[in-house]
Amino acid sequence: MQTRRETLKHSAAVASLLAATGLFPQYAQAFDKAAFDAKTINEAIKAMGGAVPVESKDVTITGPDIAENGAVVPFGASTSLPNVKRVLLLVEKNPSALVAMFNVSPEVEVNFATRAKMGQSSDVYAVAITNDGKAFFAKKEVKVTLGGCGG
Amino acid sequence: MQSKFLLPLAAAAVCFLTACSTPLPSSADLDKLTKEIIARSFRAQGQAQLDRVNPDEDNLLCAQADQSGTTIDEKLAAAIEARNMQTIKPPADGKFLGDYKEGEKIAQSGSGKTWTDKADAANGGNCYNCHQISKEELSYGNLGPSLYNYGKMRGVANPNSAESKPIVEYTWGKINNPRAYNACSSMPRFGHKGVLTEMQIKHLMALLLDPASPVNK
Amino acid sequence: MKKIALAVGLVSLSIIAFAQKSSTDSIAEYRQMLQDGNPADLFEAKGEGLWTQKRGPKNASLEKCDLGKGPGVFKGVWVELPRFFADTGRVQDLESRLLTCMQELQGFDAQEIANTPFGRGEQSNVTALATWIAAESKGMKLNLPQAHIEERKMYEVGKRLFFMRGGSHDFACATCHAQDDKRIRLQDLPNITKNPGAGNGFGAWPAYRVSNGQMWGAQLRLNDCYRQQRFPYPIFGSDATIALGVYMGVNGKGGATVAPAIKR
Amino acid sequence: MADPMRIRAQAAGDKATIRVLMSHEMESGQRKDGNGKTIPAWHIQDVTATLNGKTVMTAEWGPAVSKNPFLQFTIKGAKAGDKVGITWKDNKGDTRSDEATVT
Repeated sequence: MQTRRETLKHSAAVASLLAATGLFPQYAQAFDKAAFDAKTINEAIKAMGGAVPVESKDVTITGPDIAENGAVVPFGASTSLPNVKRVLLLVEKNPSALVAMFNVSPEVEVNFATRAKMGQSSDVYAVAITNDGKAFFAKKEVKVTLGGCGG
Repeated sequence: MQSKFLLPLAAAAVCFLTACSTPLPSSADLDKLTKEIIARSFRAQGQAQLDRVNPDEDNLLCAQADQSGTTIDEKLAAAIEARNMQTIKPPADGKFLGDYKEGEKIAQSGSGKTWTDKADAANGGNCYNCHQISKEELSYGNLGPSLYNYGKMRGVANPNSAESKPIVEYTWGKINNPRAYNACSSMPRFGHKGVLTEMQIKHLMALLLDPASPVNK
Repeated sequence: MKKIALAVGLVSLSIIAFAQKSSTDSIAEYRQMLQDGNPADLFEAKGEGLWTQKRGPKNASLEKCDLGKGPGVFKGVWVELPRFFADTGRVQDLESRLLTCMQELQGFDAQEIANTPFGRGEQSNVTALATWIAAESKGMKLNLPQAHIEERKMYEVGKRLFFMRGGSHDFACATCHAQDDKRIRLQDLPNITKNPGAGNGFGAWPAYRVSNGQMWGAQLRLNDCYRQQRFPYPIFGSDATIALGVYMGVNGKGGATVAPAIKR
Repeated sequence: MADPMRIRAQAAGDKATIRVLMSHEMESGQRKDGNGKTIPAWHIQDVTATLNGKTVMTAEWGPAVSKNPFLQFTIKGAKAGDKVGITWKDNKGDTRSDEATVT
């Protein structure tokens, strides 16, 4: 019997192959709903196959100290740790903590940047999950301000 | 080569003989043209009706001064202040201060009176758009002066005391109708124009004057 | 790494010590981070495609559209708009001129597009076209013509509109945009009566608004200013909006344009 | 159909930086419409990057990624002339693939 994780891994590989061909838009998603529904940082990391995370200076999160608008907050997540299989970006106080997950391959650097929505000021986490399931994080506080005329 | 040079020259000549030599209409005619353009350029939407592009005398006079880059004539200013002073009424129940926590919410809100706002929804005060108020809010504007420590700086220990009365009454008047004190102030006439209710103004009074308000910490 | 440690140290200082200056610096840093990867690029690409695409009842492209420098010229036209057009007998801005071209060349109903809410149907195509055409003048200096009497009259009307106080709050454009070094909340307010404010302000739109993820042309920028001013609704491409464009653009003469910009 | 992506792929040394802008609403699922009804989440959930046809990175995104998403990453060993492909798929099954040449 396949474990859930193996099924996931398998279908992810198939899905990416099919997605790359662009011919099968109806193909069932590999998208990990449980992880993206998780309310807390630790639940989301667990759903993504990581243990309870420990803070590490080898993981870096970049982002602004203050965001002029919570709709677009730029972040970068990177690590110098070896054997990393995935990198997560999480916003603690969002309704669902997990923003994005990146699967690492030997062909890419473990350094990803994207932009996230933030409902309010919060700690933001970059988490690196290694092949053996250990999780390491860096966090940063980001203040979200009210801007413009406010109307 | 020659024709390339001739074209701009010809254009310049046309310009000299017609358009460029046409003098501008008089200032009064341009005022009239502006009125005509306003009349055909706006339409009523939601609660934003066309009377809003029909400024009252106070606004007309102040706009003229603003546009010419001068301060308004002293006599005109005095007249504007006098008639706006007439609009200020003390609170019906004699109580000037409400709840500073409610005041903070009103100060934060920038909504109300636009064509996308519901006419029956409570309006905000827009206060942080222009003023620093409590120290905790980092996102504040600087079109108006800082109001941090407003009551404390003016020695208001007890807003109900006789010695606090002048500053309490002035603050009440200023929020209700700032043009009573400064003819061409940029601040909205919150009471006079019905932007804020009497109760809302009381809450803002508390935010500024209540010794327990974060503003006075 | 040292830089990060320093930043963390600063953040951990108490809120009280969090000076206004550093908030402004942090906001500037935030804006800088967004510069690389402006979603306006998406609209620019769409606009470029729309220019050559055969569309509308006449199944024609816009390649013969005269935006002021002759049919088909799109480079450098935007820094000279609004300007007077002899064929319509009007001073027109980029967006109203695009409507003229869409009607004359492609057979669209300009009035119908003007009445369409922003971001819908052909309106969103007008915005994309304006984004691309503005981008084709990026970095050039504003140089609005004032030779024609109608252009000079529109400047004077624009000035009067700029200072006009009205609405429920007695606001004018000038309430926020006639002084140096002013802010609303944490947003800097350009002084549009002169440079550099006029060039920086007028020369930045169309811009991508991160707060709502929308691409805004100059018409929508003005429309929302008037909404916040508590004025009635300015009709799309109306003379009032164009007169204000002339006033701002002429005040900004010589200012280098950055449109399509990315804004809060 | 979804609008095209903007992909920039710039080589520097033995790697290439890829910057992608995607055209997508990324509706959060947290907002309400005028009648107070929740607007359902609508977002890109799978992203795949290829180098000359071979998958080099996959990602999963939730609705908290900003509207008109931006993505930046670096491919090792990519050089000028290589083809970088990006495909996204959203939770309604809509998909879009675009390609760019490394410069």
